[in-house]
Amino acid sequence: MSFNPDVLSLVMVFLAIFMTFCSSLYGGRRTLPRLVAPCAFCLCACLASIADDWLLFIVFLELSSIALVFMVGEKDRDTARYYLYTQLAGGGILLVATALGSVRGFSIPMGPVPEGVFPLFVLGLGVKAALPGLHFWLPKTHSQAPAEASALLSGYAVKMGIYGLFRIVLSSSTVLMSLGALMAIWGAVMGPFQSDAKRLLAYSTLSQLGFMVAAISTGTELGRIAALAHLISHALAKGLLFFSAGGLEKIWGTRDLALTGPTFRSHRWMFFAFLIGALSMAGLPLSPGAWSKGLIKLSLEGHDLILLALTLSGVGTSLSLCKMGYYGFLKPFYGAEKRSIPGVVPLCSGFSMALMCLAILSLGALPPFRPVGSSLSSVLPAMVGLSLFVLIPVPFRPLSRPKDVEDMVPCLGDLFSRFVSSVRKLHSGNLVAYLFTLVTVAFVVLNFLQNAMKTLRR
Amino acid sequence: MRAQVFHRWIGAALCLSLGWWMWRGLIVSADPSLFGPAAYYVANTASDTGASNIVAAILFDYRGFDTFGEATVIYTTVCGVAMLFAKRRLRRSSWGLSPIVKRGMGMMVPFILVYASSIVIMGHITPGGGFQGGAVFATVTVLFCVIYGSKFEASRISPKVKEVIESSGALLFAAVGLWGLAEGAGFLANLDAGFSSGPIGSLFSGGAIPLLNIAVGMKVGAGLSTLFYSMIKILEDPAEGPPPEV
Amino acid sequence: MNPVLAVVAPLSVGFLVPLVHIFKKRHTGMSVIISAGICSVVSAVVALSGWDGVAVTMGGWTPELGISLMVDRLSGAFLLLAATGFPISLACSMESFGYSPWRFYVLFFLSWGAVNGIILTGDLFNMFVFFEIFSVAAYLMVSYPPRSWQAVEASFKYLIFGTVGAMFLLLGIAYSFMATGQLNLGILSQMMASVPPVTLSVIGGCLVVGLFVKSGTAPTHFWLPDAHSSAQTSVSALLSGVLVKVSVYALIRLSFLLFFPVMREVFSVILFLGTLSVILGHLMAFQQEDIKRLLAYSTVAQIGTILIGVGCASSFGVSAAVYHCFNHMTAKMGLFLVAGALAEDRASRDISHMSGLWAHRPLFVAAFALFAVSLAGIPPFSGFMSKWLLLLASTKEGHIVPALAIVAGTVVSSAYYLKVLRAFFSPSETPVPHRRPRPVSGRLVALLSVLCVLLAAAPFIPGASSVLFSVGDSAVDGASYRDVVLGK
Amino acid sequence: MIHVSYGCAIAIFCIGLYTLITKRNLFKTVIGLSIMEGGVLLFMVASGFIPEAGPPLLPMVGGSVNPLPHTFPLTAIVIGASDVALALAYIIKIHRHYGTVDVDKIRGLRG
Repeated sequence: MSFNPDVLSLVMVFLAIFMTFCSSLYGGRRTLPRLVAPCAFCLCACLASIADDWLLFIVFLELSSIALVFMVGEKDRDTARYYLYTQLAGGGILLVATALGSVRGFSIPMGPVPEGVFPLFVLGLGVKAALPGLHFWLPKTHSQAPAEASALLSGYAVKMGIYGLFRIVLSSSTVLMSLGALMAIWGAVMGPFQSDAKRLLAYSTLSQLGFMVAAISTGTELGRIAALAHLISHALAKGLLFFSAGGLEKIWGTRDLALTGPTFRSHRWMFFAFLIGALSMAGLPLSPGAWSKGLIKLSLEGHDLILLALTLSGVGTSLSLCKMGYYGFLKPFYGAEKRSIPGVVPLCSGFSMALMCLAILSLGALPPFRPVGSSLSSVLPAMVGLSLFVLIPVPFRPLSRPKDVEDMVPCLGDLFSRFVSSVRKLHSGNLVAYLFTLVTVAFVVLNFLQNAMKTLRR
Repeated sequence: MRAQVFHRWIGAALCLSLGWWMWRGLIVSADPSLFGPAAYYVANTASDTGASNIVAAILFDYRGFDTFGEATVIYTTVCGVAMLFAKRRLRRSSWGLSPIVKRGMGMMVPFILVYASSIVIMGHITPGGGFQGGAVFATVTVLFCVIYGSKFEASRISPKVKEVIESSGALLFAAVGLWGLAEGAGFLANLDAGFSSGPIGSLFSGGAIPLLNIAVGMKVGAGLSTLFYSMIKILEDPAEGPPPEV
Repeated sequence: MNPVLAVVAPLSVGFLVPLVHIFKKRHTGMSVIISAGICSVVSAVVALSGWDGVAVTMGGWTPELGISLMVDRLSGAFLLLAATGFPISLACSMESFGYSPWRFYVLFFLSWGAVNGIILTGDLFNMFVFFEIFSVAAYLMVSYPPRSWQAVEASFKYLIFGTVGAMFLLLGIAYSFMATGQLNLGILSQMMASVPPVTLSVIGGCLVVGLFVKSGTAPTHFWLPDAHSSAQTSVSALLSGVLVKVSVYALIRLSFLLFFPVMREVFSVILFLGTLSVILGHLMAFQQEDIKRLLAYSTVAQIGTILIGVGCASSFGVSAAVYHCFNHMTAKMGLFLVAGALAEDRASRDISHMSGLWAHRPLFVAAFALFAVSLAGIPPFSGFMSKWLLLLASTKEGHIVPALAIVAGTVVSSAYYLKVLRAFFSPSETPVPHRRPRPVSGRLVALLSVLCVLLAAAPFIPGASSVLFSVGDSAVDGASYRDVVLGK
Repeated sequence: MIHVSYGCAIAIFCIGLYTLITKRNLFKTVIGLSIMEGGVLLFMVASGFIPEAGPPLLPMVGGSVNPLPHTFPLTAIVIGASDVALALAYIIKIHRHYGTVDVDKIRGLRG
């Protein structure tokens, strides 16, 4: 058990430090306990990404999640608990998988895992990286958390799952690739119909994670580089977008896009920050998003269906960003809708957003990864999305939110509590019933042992 | 009601099948004979321990540690029952029987006591021993309660005395055991620890076994008596007063 | 040191306490404290001096004839556990009851002696006898003070269950005696191979069911939550921390000595019921409103976790199980002490009434959080370490469902501990009614927290981890046990 | 012949179990415990039986039965008696609180 950083880990470490710094700065005036949580998060996340074996990775991943729970829980305790349980469950599955995989010794070294436990690893990492069906926690958590926590969640925490996938997927995997495409499509389809600004961004995160998963599962060097590039560009852009969504919330006191108004008039700079983030996300040329999306599409050369799906999801991304931009920043108020006093965004938040803008712009201008191929490939879907939004605005009005997997969670919770209360009924306090159970157990044990011994000896 | 009948049938079926599985597990050797430690005990008890009652020899010598534990169980129970019914004064719950019975009992008591002590002291020669004799001792106190009224015995022998007897019995047992340990022969060693054995079958044979019997007798007699008196403490005062003096 | 002293010393103290009370009433408290110290030291010395295997036979007979006492690493580890747990519980009861209930202290020392007896004995019937002393003392300690009806009802149920379990145990002993004519565990373990399989299964079934009942494994755990929640704080801590572990020790000892080579199915049963206990215990704890009942159900689940380690039938699994026993002892004793103190301050055990305690006793609440987090299995703490070892052990043997159950238990237990902690931290309008100073409990909780942290570091100390794994080896290795007991 | 003894012992054990799991009176529960104990003790004594052998007292005529199983019941009887005494003491306490010995009504602790 030791730490052994390679290039990938170092990139993750830098990203972690940068994102934590920005979101700490964004939060503004802080008390001591509020400072501890981001620092703890950053430390654990860095240690997780340089860990040399899976056990350490999982341990620090869990610890970073727990540190994040404190940040999420600042506003909404229920969401924090929800997040904690899902992350613990995912980490637990990963632990079981690691235990299964380590034939001798206490752990398995970071890197590809034995064949048999691969699905379990994908399942565990899937909870962290929000694979389809396992993403039930993501929209709720991202939308309910404070903006800086959402930025960290979307910008870094879910990326740890992707980082794990980086380590285990070394060859082409069609299943994973189609899962990635499904994620991309799902996020893109659900995104434009949300009325909650941060929920919308959460779905967009889902969609971009799908891009990364698809690129990783090509198994080629190009795909891995592309995924890493997209990881960075998405982290920056999404962080910025969440910050501006947080700004909206501070100004209007709500995240509901139906109630927000012409922010553009009072906070012009914020709109530009949003625009930079959105354009990078949509893949406008000369933005980091464009380079990385281009790389991803290049790496998926030959998988036409996947490419088609990714292109289509680009349309959805663009649609949802347009929706947020229009309803959040541009839409004028009509008549009595007007709110009385808009709030203000603190200065430090502005600094933080400026810092992110700077990072995005510099990365777009001087991409550290070789821009192979055209970065123009994402322009078309973005344009299609924009025109769709302009031409057919009706379905995208912020009215309600569509149903998703997470709406099944309460039903499952009901089932669970019904089961649990039936277990409770067993403990009726009746001595005779207890003794009856005891005798039944004795009978079953004896029966089992005798049958087993009979079959053994014959 | 039907549910109860159903419950009974299921219970009966469960017990029957449990019994059936146990029955299948029986081993009955066609020609049983003594084997293992039992054969050794039967052959060598006399020379090893000097007791003529092999069961007593096993109880107090070979497996004396079991007996130590067993006596401790009773001690624990007595202590616990006394704790459960603590802080309650002994109320008068009976006034005793007629003077004829009282007088008759007075004549009987010495004989019962002698009988009890003989069971205790001759435990290594005849079937019997500390537990049995102690129980007879306790019977005397029960008889006192029935015949002379519930307060009689408690007024003559205070509970503290019983506790002292009980605890010293237990400590005597432990001391005999530790004596063996100090002599270097192991806990509860008998002849090896220097306890002398007379001729087999005589009263002073068996090394430490009579001593241990006495210890257990003290413990059990006082303990069972305490148990009885703790439990009758909570009985209600009878409505009528003492019977008229004749 | 002669192992028998570890048994006789506490028992003799138990016999002496009444005499001291009658003749030197003033000195009762002092003598109880001093003798507890002596007993603890004696047990620890016996455990350490017999670390490499020491056996003595009572009365100087050969092991076939007399009763052997045997110390090896497994029993040494459990002796140390008892020698730590009993004084802590005693100190706590001294604080809350004072010196007056001398009968309680009698029972306390008798149960200590019996526990040491169970751990040390190398004779099947003798183990039963000590089980009975220990159980009777435990029933009675649960019902102290006998004023509360809950305590009486709980200990009655405990008594009925314990006695039925003892009868199964006794029947198993009778069967094994019928089949072999021997009772010494070393010789029995040799002769088990010659017993016909059907009889073997009856012996195994009866012994295992008896021990399941005594240790509170689901679904024969019904007495446990009642007893552990109705008893006084120090007794609950003792029950959960030490006394249930003794039954687990007996289970480990008997199953490995008697059935490991000849009937592996016993371990499947243990594994299955262990998994069931984990699930059932956590689910029930999740629903509790009463804080002590919650902790009691969590004990059921933790016993299941330990049994999963035992059921793996490997040296590694037993080591992990023993390690978890220690972790559970420190954490659960601490939890009970804190919960008891806070519940008394609030005059209620209902979790919803527990608000405002963070301001009232911050250190206690912080310690509670530490223990809870450790027991739930959050990474750097001791509970995580042992759970990880248990996961490894169970997956090494190819059992994935128990491993998943342990993991799911972590999620559920973090849910219910969070519920409690949230109540502690939430502000309250009504002030806490009682503010009794608790210097002793505070120090005990601090001691337990330090132990908890130290235990978390244990696997990283090279010497300590090899000691831990040698404990498992000594449990599995029947041959060396025979060698020590039979004096080869 | 010894089969009969063993069979009786097992039957008595099972009757005790049946009493435990069907009767709703606490006293009957305790009686069931005693019956179970009797069954086990009978089983032990039976396992020491040797045809045509005398009791294990020392001026011995002929063979002797196995003395070891005689000591276990002696120990176990005492233990069982303690358990029963304790159970009865608890029943007295319970009756004082609940005013009944019906198991169905004594359910203060549940859930």
